[in-house]
Amino acid sequence: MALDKNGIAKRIAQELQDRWYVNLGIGIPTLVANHIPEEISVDFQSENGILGMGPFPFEGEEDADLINAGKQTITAVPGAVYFDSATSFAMIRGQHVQLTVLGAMEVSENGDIANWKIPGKMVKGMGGAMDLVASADNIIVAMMHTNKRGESKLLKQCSLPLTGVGCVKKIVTNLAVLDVTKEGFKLIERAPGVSVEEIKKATEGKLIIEGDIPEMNI
Amino acid sequence: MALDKNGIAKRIAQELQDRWYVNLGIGIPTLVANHIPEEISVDFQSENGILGMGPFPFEGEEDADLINAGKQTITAVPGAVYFDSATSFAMIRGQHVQLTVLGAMEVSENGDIANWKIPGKMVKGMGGAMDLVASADNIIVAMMHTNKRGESKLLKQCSLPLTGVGCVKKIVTNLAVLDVTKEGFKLIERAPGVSVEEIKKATEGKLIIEGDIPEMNI
Amino acid sequence: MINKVVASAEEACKEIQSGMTIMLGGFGLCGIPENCISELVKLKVNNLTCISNNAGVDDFGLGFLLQHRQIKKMVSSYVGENDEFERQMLSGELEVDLIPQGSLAERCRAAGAGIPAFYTPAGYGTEVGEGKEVRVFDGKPHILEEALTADYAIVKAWKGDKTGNLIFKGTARNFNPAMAMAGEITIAEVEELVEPGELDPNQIHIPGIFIQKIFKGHSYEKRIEQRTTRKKD
Amino acid sequence: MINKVVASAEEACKEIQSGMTIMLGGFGLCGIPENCISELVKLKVNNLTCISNNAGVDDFGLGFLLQHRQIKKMVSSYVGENDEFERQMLSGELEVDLIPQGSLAERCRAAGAGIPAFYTPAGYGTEVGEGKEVRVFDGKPHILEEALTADYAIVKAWKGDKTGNLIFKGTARNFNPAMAMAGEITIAEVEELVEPGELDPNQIHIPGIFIQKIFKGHSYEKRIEQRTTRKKD
Repeated sequence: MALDKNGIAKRIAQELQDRWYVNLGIGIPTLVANHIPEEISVDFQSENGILGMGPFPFEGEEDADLINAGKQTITAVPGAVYFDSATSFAMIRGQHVQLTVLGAMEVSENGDIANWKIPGKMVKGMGGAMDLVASADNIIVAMMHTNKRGESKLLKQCSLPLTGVGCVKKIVTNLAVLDVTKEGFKLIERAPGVSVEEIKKATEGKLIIEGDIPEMNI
Repeated sequence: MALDKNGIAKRIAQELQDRWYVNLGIGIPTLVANHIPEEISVDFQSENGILGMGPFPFEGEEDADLINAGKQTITAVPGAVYFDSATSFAMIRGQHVQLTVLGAMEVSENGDIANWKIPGKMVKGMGGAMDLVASADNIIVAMMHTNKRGESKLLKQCSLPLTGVGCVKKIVTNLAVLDVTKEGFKLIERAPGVSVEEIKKATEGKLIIEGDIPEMNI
Repeated sequence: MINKVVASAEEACKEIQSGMTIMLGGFGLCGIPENCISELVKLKVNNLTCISNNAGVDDFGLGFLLQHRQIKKMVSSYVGENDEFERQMLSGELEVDLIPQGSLAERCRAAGAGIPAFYTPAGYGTEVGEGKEVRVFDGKPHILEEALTADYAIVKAWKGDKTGNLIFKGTARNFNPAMAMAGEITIAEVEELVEPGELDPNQIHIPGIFIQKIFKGHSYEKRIEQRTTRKKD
Repeated sequence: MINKVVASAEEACKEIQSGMTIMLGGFGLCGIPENCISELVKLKVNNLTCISNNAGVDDFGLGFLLQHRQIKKMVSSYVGENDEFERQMLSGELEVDLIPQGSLAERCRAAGAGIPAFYTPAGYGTEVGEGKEVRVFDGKPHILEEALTADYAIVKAWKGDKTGNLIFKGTARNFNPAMAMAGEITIAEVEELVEPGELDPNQIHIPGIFIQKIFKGHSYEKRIEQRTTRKKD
């Protein structure tokens, strides 16, 4: 059975390593914070200017001066620190953040990502995504394997304007975990009960399948 | 009579304008702070990281963590602020400091300045001087008109390695006040009792003398 | 210390003219200069180029200026929350220059720091990099980005003293410091205005040298854009 | 939050090796990492490239390392106070790269901020500009300066918490923040080490993300280089 958004977040949480600073994008990536293994210590950076982001505040305790990059009210953990945008992106561009998790509309088999613009239609802007994908050593894309029309989001080539080139290292979708390699999308794990065939069908870009593909353990 | 160092500083203080931020170099420039007219408000920046530098501390009240760019113990005035070196030179390079006063070994008639190195001999380094002279709109050089051997320090061309090119706007020496113009050193004022002839003799670079040259009023 | 105090938003903004380029601090609706934005609406200046990370929402923040068609061009990184913005942009009424958020912040800081240009990897290989110089450092392609300047920068701080020293609170800091450095003239509106010496000189986020005018804002709504909470267990 | 605490200077410096490039914070003798400098002397590592605004005095600060001939190359802006330095430099034993102070600070920050290079007017037309690209912006010539990196950055702060958040005091801040950002590994020694949460998150000068190891310094001499005072009237 294909994963729901929480399932995707749960699987991504397994990628986190002890002592990592992590930037979580809006949407599915935000949910990753709910699934951190207790035995590891990671800190969350939000690019609007906080390191040590905590959970949402209790009702009535929201502070308009304390939000995350998704404009949501948040809290800060003990040891948190606030800083300005230039310093925030110094952290990101300078590769002090070990992992970036973000959503995408399209990813190509060479690791290009598109997630900020649909020409003539949606105008959102790239926010911090272009800085994040151009800088981070580890970039995991969290997304559905196909779009609302059932079309693959894992493509030979992105059709939408790019956010970054050759930068995505790993993709976790509702169907699979894939590494982006020089040869294409390498299938690593299947969602529980999802067949290799289903993944093949949902993947337009080059898919590499070597040996038995295990099910995710979530 | 030629001015002493305090006299030079006193004359330079007359150039300061209300609401200016000012950076004073080591040596004669430091003395300028003692002669600020009471009716104007100026703040002193020291490039090691303070804005709002006050006088030296009273004996016994020195703080090792509070020094100026000359490594002297200082105090801070109410409203002072401390900052890091990158921010300090952001202020300087970004032209937020209105006036820089510094010493020199040589100045050329086109405004070049040399004050950091004597090849094969003195090794000091440029400190912040290269940033200061490359950035400030107003640069006043405070120096003796001639060196210890009686040779002019106002030259056609600097013989020592340069600190900056075409940047000096005004020079105040023990003998005279001169503007650096496209045509050369323009004599503006004489030190009390010093003749134009004496200044001519002490100036190697092109000296422009137009009309009567008044005595300084200090 | 030099006194930068003016009486009000009206006094601070009175020389702002149509056609000017204005930077406005804030991220979303957090840390925006509410009082000056209201004043710009009153002033009816138009044809403005506004540099701000976001464009407010339909009826708050820069959305006010958009409603009144006072903005000719927006320079932002993310404008997803504003329907009126999207309408004006898609219809061609509004020019938009979208810039990666980190490059926007660094380009403001660069202007304030006298750095005319710098190299960054952000945007290489995308529309953002089109027409820009590419140079490879340590095997990685970068593009050349230039400093962003503005006639006015308008920022909002938590506390300020009369000489313009500013302290921000929480994530309301965001773009305010970098923009404060970049303005030809910088206006700071603050929630609390104190005498010089009342703020600890170790704890000031933006030194007063970057600020030309400061005033205590009349009132702050501080609207929350996405109120998210959890239940007490 | 991630815990960065190590027990001592010995523990913090144990992997520093001969031939490495090390940044050291401080301006003159103000804000220098005294405990780590002593440890480097003990470790007898040599052939070091040291990036530090100054080179200490003959018997304090980096002067210690010079006395013991542990430094192969100094990268500094001003070295006027140190006779042993001058002797080693003029005799050719010591390589020296003199850099304008503002460019030194900005090149450190750039390394930490992922900016590989930037343009500055400082040094144009001088020895510093020789061999560097010149580009004119707004009618003014600038030179291209590249980021300065280091295997280790060693900084000294006033207060720090266990996750590496740092607060500096007075003008002892100087080069410490920019260098803290630039080190491949950054060691912070502090006068006071507290639990995460004890420092106000609004008032931290350098976020812990830039710090890999932190410890409370054993003792601080904090020698004054130029004791200048005035008499009470």
